[in-house]
Amino acid sequence: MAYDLEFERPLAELDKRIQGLQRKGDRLKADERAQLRSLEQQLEERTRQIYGNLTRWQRVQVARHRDRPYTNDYIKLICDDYFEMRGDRRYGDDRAIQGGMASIDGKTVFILGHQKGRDLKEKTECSFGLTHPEGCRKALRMMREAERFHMPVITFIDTQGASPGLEDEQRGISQAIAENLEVMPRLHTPILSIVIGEGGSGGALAFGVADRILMLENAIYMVASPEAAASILWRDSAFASHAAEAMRITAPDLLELGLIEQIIPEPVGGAHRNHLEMAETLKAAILENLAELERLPMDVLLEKRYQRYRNIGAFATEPVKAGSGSNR
Amino acid sequence: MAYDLEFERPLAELDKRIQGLQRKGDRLKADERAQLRSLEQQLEERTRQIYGNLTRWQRVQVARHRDRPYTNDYIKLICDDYFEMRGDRRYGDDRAIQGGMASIDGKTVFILGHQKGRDLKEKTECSFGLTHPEGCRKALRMMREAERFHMPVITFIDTQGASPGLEDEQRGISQAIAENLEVMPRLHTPILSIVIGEGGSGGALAFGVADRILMLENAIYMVASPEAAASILWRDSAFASHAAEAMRITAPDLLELGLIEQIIPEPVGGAHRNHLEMAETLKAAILENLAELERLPMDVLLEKRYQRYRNIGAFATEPVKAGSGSNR
Amino acid sequence: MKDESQPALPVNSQNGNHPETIPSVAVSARALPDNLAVKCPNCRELLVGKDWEKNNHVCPRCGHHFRLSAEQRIELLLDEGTFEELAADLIPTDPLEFVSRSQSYRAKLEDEQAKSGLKESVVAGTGKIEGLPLALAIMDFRFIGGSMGSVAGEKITRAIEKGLEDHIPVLIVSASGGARMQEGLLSLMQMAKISAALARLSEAGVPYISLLTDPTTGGVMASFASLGDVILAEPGALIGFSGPRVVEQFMHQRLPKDTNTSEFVLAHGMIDAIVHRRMLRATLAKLLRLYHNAGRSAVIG
Amino acid sequence: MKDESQPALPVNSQNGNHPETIPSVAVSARALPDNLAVKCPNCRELLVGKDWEKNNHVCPRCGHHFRLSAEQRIELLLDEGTFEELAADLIPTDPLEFVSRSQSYRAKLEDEQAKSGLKESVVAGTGKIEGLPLALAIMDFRFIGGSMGSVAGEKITRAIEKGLEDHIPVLIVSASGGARMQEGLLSLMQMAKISAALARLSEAGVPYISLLTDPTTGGVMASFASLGDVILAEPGALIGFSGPRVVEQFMHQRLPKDTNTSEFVLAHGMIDAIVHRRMLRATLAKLLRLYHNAGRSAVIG
Ligand SMILES: [Zn+2]
Ligand SMILES: [Zn+2]
Repeated sequence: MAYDLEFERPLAELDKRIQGLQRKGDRLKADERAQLRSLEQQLEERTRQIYGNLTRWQRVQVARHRDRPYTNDYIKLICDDYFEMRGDRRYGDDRAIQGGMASIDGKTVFILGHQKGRDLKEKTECSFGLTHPEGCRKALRMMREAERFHMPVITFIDTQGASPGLEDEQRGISQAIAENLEVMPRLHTPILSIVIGEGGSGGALAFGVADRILMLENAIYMVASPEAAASILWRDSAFASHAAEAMRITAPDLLELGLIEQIIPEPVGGAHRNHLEMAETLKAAILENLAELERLPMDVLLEKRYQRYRNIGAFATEPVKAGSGSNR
Repeated sequence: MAYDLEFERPLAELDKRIQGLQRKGDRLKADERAQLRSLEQQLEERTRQIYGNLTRWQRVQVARHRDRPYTNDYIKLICDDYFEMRGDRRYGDDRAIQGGMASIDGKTVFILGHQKGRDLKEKTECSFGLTHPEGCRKALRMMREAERFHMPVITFIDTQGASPGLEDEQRGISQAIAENLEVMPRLHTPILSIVIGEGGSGGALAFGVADRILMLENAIYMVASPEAAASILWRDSAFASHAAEAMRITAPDLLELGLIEQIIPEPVGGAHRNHLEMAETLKAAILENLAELERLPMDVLLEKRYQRYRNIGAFATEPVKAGSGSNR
Repeated sequence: MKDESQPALPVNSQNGNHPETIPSVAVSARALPDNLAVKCPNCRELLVGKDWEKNNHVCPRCGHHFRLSAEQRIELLLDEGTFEELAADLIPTDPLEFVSRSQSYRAKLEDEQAKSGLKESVVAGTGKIEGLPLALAIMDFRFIGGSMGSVAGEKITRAIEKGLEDHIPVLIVSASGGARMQEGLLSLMQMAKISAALARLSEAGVPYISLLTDPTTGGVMASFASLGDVILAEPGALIGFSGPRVVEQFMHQRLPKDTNTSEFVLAHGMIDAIVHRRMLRATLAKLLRLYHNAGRSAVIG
Repeated sequence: MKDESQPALPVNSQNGNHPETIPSVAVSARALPDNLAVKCPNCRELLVGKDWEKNNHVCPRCGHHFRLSAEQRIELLLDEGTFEELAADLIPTDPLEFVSRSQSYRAKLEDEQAKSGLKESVVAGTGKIEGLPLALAIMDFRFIGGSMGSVAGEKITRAIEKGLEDHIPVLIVSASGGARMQEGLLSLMQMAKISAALARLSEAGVPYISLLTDPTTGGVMASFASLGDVILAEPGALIGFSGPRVVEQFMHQRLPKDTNTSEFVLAHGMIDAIVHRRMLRATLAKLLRLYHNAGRSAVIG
């Protein structure tokens, strides 16, 4: 796996030298061997250092890395049994959203999320993870099933947003997102959402009304993609990096703002460097959080979920002029 | 309004003579005036006699009469206030099914039904009353609204069946009908269905799972249209009249079979002869039945509705050979 | 096909044909003599009867899934010896005293019973798959095209009620052309009756798996067959509301080749999966396990 | 349009233009001087200001519905003198300390407040229509394009809570380009917060009427605006998830002329009715009456 992001250039150079030495194999001299060890140490240290100090815009690039694990990768690595459920029973089977019933450590859950697709064929099939109305409705169907059978719902969020095509408008992408937002707060089963890559706008939120929201260390979550925000704010998407900084889109930002519950650490150099290690950390976090959520009586769970959202918002109050209105 | 059905020929002749005399107006002689009165009496008697002895196939023709009142006619004549609700919030607004919130005698209900359409333009717009998946889903949305606000649901059934087009298959006409059949038995509000014309197959049943089913005197209700049944049974739709007889599709048949609760009498010569009188009779029947249904506690209502369907079926039992199975 | 033996079943589909073989044997549950051959209606391959049977009545060349009898289906899916029949004593009557142009309904019933060895188009009961219990109802297309009358409706309802009582998952295997004309509106109302029972099952949190096999059409598809928590289909089955013939005839539409097949309904979001017969038992076992291991043990088993 | 004043609002739509008139007057709630004229952006007709006002700011020639301020909307809809404001003391802050390339968010807020005479993009309160009480929230497009930040979200939520407490119907009049970028994810989460409150309202059997006016797009359309028990729209309003510009730019699709209008969403089954502004008050009154007269009096009023 190459180091192909711009800020990884120092790592790429170290990696090149390491590979040069490794290619010698058995012919490696003693001092070269020492040098290799030293370079490998340097690479790990530099990786740790660089990845420990990413700017927000760099995190956007990591979150979008083409080798980053996707929903289906995690399902494969985390679940011991899986039955994919397809279709919204109304119009189609949106491959941008995939999921089904799965067994994690012997316990059945519903697990679903955005699938961006890795190669061009899969990307096209999955609409690059941009959900259509059918994807929202398929997810809703699964959530209702989960509720019926007292299975927790786990959603993986990884999208730039909902699909903005003409056909999406025709089939009610707004309505589909809105319906999820109305049903999820009252779903009588625990919901755990994890932003595994990009969380973008309504296309993310429609899968992210949860009891707890976790984010992978380098994941981002935002009201609009940095490009879209820059375009809206300054009529120029070239200012995306600026928008990324201004909008506070990283996991630490959002933890600080109280909008997420937990950050899940990634392997050194990002989730894409080690899918298996990432999946194991993620699995542990899922199990721990689910165990805590399942201890709560249903009415407490629902009340806490409601209050979680009810209390979001930052505003001040100022005295109202006499007679101009009443306060709550 | 002409007498244009085949079995109405004697009436048409009487009517023609009556009209001939009426055209004379003031120029009518005394004996002609007496003749006119006699002819009018004869017409009414003959009408009463013919309409009192309709064969099943003749009733099919009356139920399909082009001047027969449709859902929207009744809504106009029965309701003192009406707000039409449109759309399934998923794909479209099926004009084959129309309805909304309405006030009957000051009380709010949801009222909806098939609209066949009178002229060609309206017929086309309404798909001749053949519901698309969107029509079922629109109705379901209204029924859920009715449940939420404790309003009774009144459905008017008047269709040859659900629409059998390719697009209907693509958007899940089967699924749409099935979903109504699953939701209606558990809908927490009274449901009253009235077959006002033709009740055909799944396209009718999807709007007819009710606490009580009433039928207008000349309405028909059947598992498949006589033409379709003949085609299925004898590979020839020309035997439709035969199928109509064999399948027992009239209101008296179905009352006898215990499949409907009540027959609503039509004006002399059929509902199409006097929309206003028909609407008044219908309104009275609706109010009376609703009042009775609303007196029941919800759990009793739902249990009775369940048992209403649970007990449908005619079968015998015979001793089972030893060891070949267990009985209930 | 000129008699009353067919329900509302579309013909002329690529899957709607019976295999060309000795008729009363190929569609029965009895084993074939060693030397008999069956012709695949899809690829025209001549299949050796014994091999064809061992291959679960699937054509090894093109994968065509032949229809199974209820008995064969039970053998394919359930743990051996676990099937216990329910409501086996129910027999059809002629509630409408159906006046037919040809054979009377009573005579027809007797004929079909003799030919198929079945009393009706549905077999209901309980059984186990990989040790996990379930209630089930299986439609048998041999009996008047798997059509739904009062007895079929009652048996399916009893299977659902059994699932509800014992809190065990319910499986319905559909194979039907729809409602049975000879029982008139009683027949249509079975769709409402079964769906109402399923609504109770669903409210009680008991899973329902619907398996669609060739063919599943008409009122069956427009009711319980479409209401599964999970809906599976065998490959290449004819599945739809109207048959292609009806659509082409009444709507004057020409249909693409795969209209109203398993693949069509999957593509249009109506079912969860197409499962090859070879994998069917394993898939059902997986589903039963997943439901069985639900958090608050909604399902006892 | 080159500053930060616009939210996620699509431009270039036939309805997205401000009327060509003296800007600060035409969009304010204050009465026009007798001799002023306004040009209809749709049909280019020159309208006499006073006539235009009497006609509820609708072009008498082509029916174009001009945007209304929250104050004008209240005057149009409510019984005179019945409006009581809720949560009037809430004012926006700058929770992200938003680092902007141009004007700071704080400065922008001050500017917009001065220009519009509003503290935020939403006015909430209670009132009556033909004597029947309701809780309501009205978005005002003049304030940063009606964009949703924390204050807008909070005010709308309080209106819903008021409806829930007093068991009176809730009306939300939308006019918004969507979420406000400068409050980042806090802004997106307002959609979830409002929708959750609406879910409680719905469970309690209290009616919610959503009125869509020009423009209703983005996160607003994809949440509460689409959740009405009844959804009404004014004619010719821009309504949709993405603006036409986004669709054409990102999806490389050319759009038919009426895409994402009131007429479009009605045709696609997303709303119940398009109501001319002249009939709006009467229609709302009818709906309130119908809800009020529900059988078991779910609604007290
Ligand atoms: Zn073959
Ligand atoms: Zn104009």
